[in-house]
This record gives sequence, C-alpha cells and structure tokens, in this order.
Amino acid sequence: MNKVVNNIEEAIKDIKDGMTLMFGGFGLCGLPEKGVEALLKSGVKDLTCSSCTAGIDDFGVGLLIQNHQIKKLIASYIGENNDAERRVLSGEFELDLVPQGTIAERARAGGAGIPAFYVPASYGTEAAEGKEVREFDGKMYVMEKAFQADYALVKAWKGDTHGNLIYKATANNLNNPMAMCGKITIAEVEELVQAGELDPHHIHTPGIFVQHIFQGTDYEKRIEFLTLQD
Amino acid sequence: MNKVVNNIEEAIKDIKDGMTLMFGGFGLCGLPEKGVEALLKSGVKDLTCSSCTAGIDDFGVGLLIQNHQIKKLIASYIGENNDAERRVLSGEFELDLVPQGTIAERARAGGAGIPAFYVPASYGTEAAEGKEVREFDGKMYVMEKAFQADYALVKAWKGDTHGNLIYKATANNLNNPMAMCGKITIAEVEELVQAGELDPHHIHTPGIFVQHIFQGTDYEKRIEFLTLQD
Amino acid sequence: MALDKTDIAKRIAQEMKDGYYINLGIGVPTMAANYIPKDINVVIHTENGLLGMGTYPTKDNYDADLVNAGKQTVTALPGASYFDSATSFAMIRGGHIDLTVLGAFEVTDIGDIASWKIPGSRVKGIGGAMDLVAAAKNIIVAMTHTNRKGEPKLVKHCTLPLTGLQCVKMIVTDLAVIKVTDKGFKLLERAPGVSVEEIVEKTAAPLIIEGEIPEMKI
Amino acid sequence: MALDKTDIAKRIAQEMKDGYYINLGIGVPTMAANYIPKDINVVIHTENGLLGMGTYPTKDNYDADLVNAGKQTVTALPGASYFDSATSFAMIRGGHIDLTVLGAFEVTDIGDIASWKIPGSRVKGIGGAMDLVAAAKNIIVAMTHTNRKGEPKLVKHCTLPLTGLQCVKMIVTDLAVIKVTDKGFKLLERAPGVSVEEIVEKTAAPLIIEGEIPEMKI
Repeated sequence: MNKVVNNIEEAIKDIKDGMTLMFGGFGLCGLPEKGVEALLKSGVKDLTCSSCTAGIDDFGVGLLIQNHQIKKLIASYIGENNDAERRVLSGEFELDLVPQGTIAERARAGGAGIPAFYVPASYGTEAAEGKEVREFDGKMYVMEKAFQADYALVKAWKGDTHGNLIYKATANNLNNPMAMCGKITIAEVEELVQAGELDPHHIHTPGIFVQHIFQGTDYEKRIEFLTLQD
Repeated sequence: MNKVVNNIEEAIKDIKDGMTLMFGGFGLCGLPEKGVEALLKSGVKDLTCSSCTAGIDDFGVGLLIQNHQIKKLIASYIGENNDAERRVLSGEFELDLVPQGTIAERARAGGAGIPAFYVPASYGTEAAEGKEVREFDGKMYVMEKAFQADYALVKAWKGDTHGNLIYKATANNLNNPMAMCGKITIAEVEELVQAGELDPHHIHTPGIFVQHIFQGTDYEKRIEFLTLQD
Repeated sequence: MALDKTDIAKRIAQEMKDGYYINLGIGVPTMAANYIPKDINVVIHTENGLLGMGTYPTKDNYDADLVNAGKQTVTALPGASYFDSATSFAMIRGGHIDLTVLGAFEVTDIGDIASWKIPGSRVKGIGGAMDLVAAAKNIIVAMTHTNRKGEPKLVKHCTLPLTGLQCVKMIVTDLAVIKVTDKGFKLLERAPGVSVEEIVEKTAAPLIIEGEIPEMKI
Repeated sequence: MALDKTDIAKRIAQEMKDGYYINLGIGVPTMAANYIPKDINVVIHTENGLLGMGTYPTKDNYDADLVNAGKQTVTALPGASYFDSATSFAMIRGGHIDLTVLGAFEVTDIGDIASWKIPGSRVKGIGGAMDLVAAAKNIIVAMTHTNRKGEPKLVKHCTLPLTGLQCVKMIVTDLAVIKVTDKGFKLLERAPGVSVEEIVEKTAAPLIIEGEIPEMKI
C-alpha cells in the first residue's frame, strides 16, 4: 500500500492528449502547483479540465490555457484571469461556466457513484440551458450530472504513504471533492509522512481516493489579494 | 452563538407527536443514549424515525418501538433486535428497509439541499419497488429522495459551545449525515468545551448543523459483540 | 445625501441578528462584517470553506492557505471550522445560512436578480452566487440605486442574464432600503436628506409607499 | 472432503492482491482477514466508517467506539482513517473498493444474488449489501454449496428476493471455486477429494467444465 512516487513527472507520465483532468484549489489557494508546472512541460493537449477558477494571468490552471493545452474548461469563475478571458472571447477554448457549489457536488458525486442529482442553483438562468429541470415539493431544480475524470490533481498540507490527506485551513476547498472523482488521483503534499503518523480522526481525504502521492518542494503559494488590517 | 442547553429534557421539549426524527449511530455505536432515554420518558408518539438499525432488544432506538412511540421506522437492518422483528411482523409499526448507504446519502442530501439523486443500490430488488428508475451511461439507477427531519439526535465525543462536533473512531457513522438533515439537531457529547478549544481542522460536523448541544453523563456505551483476540 | 459604501455596509449590518450564520459577498457586503452590532454574536461563512471568519490578518500572521471567497487573506475566530467546498455548499443549498448579502446589477420587484454577466462586456463567471440566491433564507442586495449611466437598477424585468428567480428579500442602496413584498417593492427607509420623490424617480418599478418614510439611522 | 469455514476463508484470501481495498461481509468473509498473504499489503474497509481495520482487540484495548460492520470490537492499523457513513458508502458506490466478499442464499449463473431475506422467515434487513453488490468491481460470494435441506444454492434463477443483479464474479463454496462468465458458471477448482460429478449434481445450473479441474490449494 505504498503509493509514493518520486516526483510529479512519474505521477503524470500516463496522462494523454484528450483526457479529462480535475484540479483542486480555489484560485491559487490549495493549487496543485507542481502538477500544473509538470503538465505545462509535458505539452499534453486537447485536455478537458475542471477547476474552480482559471487562476490569474501568470499563475495557476490558466497557464495551461495560455499554453494551448486546454480545449474545454469547466469552471465557476475566471474573473481574475484577463488572459483566459481574452482567449475565451476569441474562441480559443470552450468555457463551461457552472455554479461553484455545483462543481463541488458534481465532483463528489463522480467519486460517490451518484450519476446525477438535483440542485436549485441556476434554475431559470442561462447556466441551466439544455439541462433537465424538475419540480420537487413545489420548487424547481436542475439535474446535474457527475464528473468523470481520468485524473484529478490535488494538493494537501500533509499526507502519508497510504495516500491519506490533511489540508490546511481553507486550502481544502475543491481538493477533497476532486480527489474523490479522479479515476487516478495525484496528491502533492507539503509534508509526506509514514502511514501511522497521522491521527486517523484527522484525515480529510481517506487514502482510498488517492493513487499517487509525493512531497513537493519550493511551494510558491502565491496570494491573490494580500489584505491586511489597517 | 451559545447553543448549550442544560440537559436533554430542555433540548427535546418541543418535539411533538407525529414528528420525524433521525438518529445517529450504527447499532449501539455512537448512539445518542440520552436522547433515546428522554424520548422514552416524554411519551411523545406517532413518530416517523430513521436510524441505521433498531439496536438490540433492551437498548437503543428499538426501545421506542417497544414503547409504542414509533409508527414508522426507516432503517437498513433490524437483525439484532428480536423484539422489533416480532412487532414488525405483527404490524405494530411500519418498517421501511433501505440500503445503508442510501440512508446515509438521503440524510446528507436532506442537509445539502439536494431533493433527489440516483444510486445503483437496490435496482431490480424489492427495496426499489415504487421508486423511479433511470438509465445513465448504460447502467440502471434508482431515484432516491432526501430525508426531511424535524429533529435529528446525534452523539459525539467532543463538542464546543458553537455546536462543532468531533466523533471518536467509528462512532461517526450516521451521526454526521443525520446532523446535517435535522431542521433542529440536538447533539449530546461526552465532553463539552468552549468555542476555540477544538482545532478548526479537526471538526467533523461544523456547528452550523447543530442547534442544541449538551454534555451527557454516565454513558453506558454498550457493546453489541465484544470480540477479543484468541 | 446618498450613502457611501461604508454607510451602506453599516445599514446592512443592522439586519444581522444574534445567532445568525451569514454569508457576505465580495465588496460592500464584506465590509458589513466591520459593523456587526456589538451586542450580538454571528458567524461569518465564507463559501470556500470556513465558518467563523475573522478580521483581515496583520503582516505577521497572514497565511496563503487562509482566504475568503474574494481570495483575500483573512483570519479565523475561536469556534471556527474548516471544510471542503462540497460541505460548504451543502450549508448554502441546505438552507443553513440565515442571511446572505450580495451585490447586483438589477433586481426586480418579485425578487429576481441579475448579478453575474453583462453580455458583450467582460467574462467573469458565476462563483457561488447562483448557489447562494437559490437557497439562502434571507437575501439582501447591496448596490447603488442606479448604474453608472444613471439608469435604475430596481426594475420590472431584468435585462441582464439572471442569477436567480424570486429570491431577493430586501435591497439596501445608497438612496433607500426597499423590501420585496408579495405586492412588489415597498419603500422602508430613505437615505438622510434624500426625498421620496428622488427614490421614486430613480426606481423603474412601482414603489409601495405607506405613511411617512423614515430616514435610515446609520 | 468439503471445506470447513476456515478453509473457505483461506481460499478467499488467495484472491487478495497487493494494494487492494477490500470489504469483507459478516461471518466467513470476515474470517478471510486472518489469512491475508504475508507478502502483500491490503486495506480492509468496514462500511460503518473505517479504512485499515486490524485484528480484534485484546481485553485491555477494546473500545465501544471502534467496531466493524458486524458490530464486533476491532482495532485500527497504522494508516487507518475514520469517516462518516456517507463518505464510506461513497467509497463503495464510487467503485473504489477492489474486492468485496459476502455471503449469499442463492447465486445465479449470470451473477444475480439473493442474500438478505427469506420470506416468511425472519426480518433482518439489508445493511450495506445492496450498496456493495451494486458497485464493487469484484464481488466474491462465500457460501456453502447447498442449503440446510441439501438444495443447490447455485441456481438458474433466484427464488428468494434479490440483493443485486449480474454482479457476482466468483463463488467459493465448501465444494468448489466457480467463476461467473459470460456463458454461465465455470468450474475452476474443486475441494480436495470432491469429485466433479458431486459438484455438478449439487449445482442447479449448467457448469462449464474445461479439461482437468484442479483441487484447491489451501
């Protein structure tokens, strides 16, 4: 049950053109930095990706758009990335905007063997166009389908050799749901320990959802808006 | 944001005949003992309840059946309770048997604003009778609806004045999903601390799902099958 | 005189009640956290995964892993909890948030809201807004009464893409506090020195006006 | 000679592979955990909320809060994790369990299984069985070849209420190891000293028999 790989290159070596990839992180918070870096170098293309946002112009998942590797992005918000915005307007890639909670739930559902579910979010809006709607107890809902992902790339604070993950503060966000839905989930962690060193009560993502794990180094952990008290 | 009540009697005082109540616990493990005790004394009746099991003949949720307080029980298994079995065969109360994972997911869905979802479990069996079925990607699924509960009664290891809960080992089980779906959730804990004493990374049930909390005493924590190494 | 952003935030804070779980959108709504009445306890939810959001950090204690929904560095208060986005939006969709405050481009007198997209303009996205308006019990919009061109933002029908239907309960603008009732917009309060006539003129839907309309107390 | 329960458990353990996540049903399947091959690492999942189940505890370290799906006291191994039932069954339904072993009353040659109810008899319930058979990748049934009346349990059609359809991949009985193939039951191994004829006679569905059928190695 040792899931440790030596580095990100080893973990992503079977990612192929045209695959579907899911990214943990909310903007740059909890971003799998090493995964994005390595995918940029690998040149793999025609990817369908899902991520909460597209990061910012020069950091995050959006770099894969800039590098022409993504053909379709399912995201909830790209507002902090002007480059991605230009490219979507020019038709360079397809953007499928989905409510943020719906992304999280579709990812969890994909990992939980739930093919579809109903949510109130987006009913009556253009984000629900083409989707089935249905009434339950007098209220209207939209049917959403589970994500299916060839790979999920997530980033945690601590991890162990069994793939158990612990996130720091708000850096969990989409990492846990995305980890659940990857056919293969690659976890990069700031600190990798032996199985048994993490308290089983404190695990956020049980190792069963993780196939490859490695300790990344030199995390930049860039902050989008450093906001301090007056 | 102080949710502390003095005792279970105060917490359950507004539970009325005919209400829908959900119980955490798996058999006797993680059972809200004080809640069951107090409901027995209160005499409230015609309850619709959901619980993973009916406990054993002389301990657990089944005592409410014995005491003629439950008109319908949604459970996955009553095999350890001979008394409940007799009473269901004699038509004394209605038993709705549901797969265990479906109970957990229906509870979570009820708390998560998801009115319905699809699962593969029970397709083609009598447990799916009367339920909608649907094909997704060539496989058949059953539509399951979310639980709606007037009250949920759950039991945790540690809790704080904001209602945050931490469970011990496998005593989480249905406690967290049931806590999510209670319109009012009553949490009994073995140790109650001030807000700020629990590490926010370690919380299993965030306080937003809990309305009343108190520290119980003299937990019996009976074991169904004490099984030791040879 | 029209309220400034700070005053709008202060007026919104008056809607907070003891024991509330509150989600504050980016901008003016977030500012309302600075004016929570001293005599109540509320918990601020930020949908990226935190209950119990505190103030902005100091230069000595900020953490890249601790941000709010606007991706700003924040702190956590005693009693806080962290969780993933699936659980966070379960709280929202499940109706566990007592009060949601967000900005908008347009609001109609049945409570429809447009807040996420201006066609032909920038592509930003949806974020958590559609989840929030679809499920929160109590939704207050904080916005200017008119747009940059001076056109009313309180309207009969949204011209911009919708965020949600029949969900807004109250609007706090720089000119007025308006409730969305079964019968349409009802004027509750006016900004100090702003006349009822000015509010009527700058509102593109009928306004129910009953009796003397008091000035807001900021 | 027909296998006893221990031997069935030993034979099942041979199906475990390095790196597997395994869910073991109550009874004989759970016993298989005692015979996990020494040269592999597997993680035992118990659906009430634990990955990494260990042995039964000693009289000094048992804990009422740490039980398995059969409500027996257990221990947790290094690398274990605890979680709620919603997450636990997400693992099951989501196909993350590599191997599930459970008991049954009847199995058909297309892999249908009846395991939870005998009409007119006792009312026990479903437990996690329907979730497990609906979603696990690899389902092995451990059972006696015939019931107490000597009637075959490997059949063409289940007479008892179904637990799941077309899901069982292999059956290990006291007499044989049988695979469920596209073409029906295929006899893979026989218990030491048990003849192919006896197995055929006690199986109420056609058996594919190719070449010499080896004895099980326990």
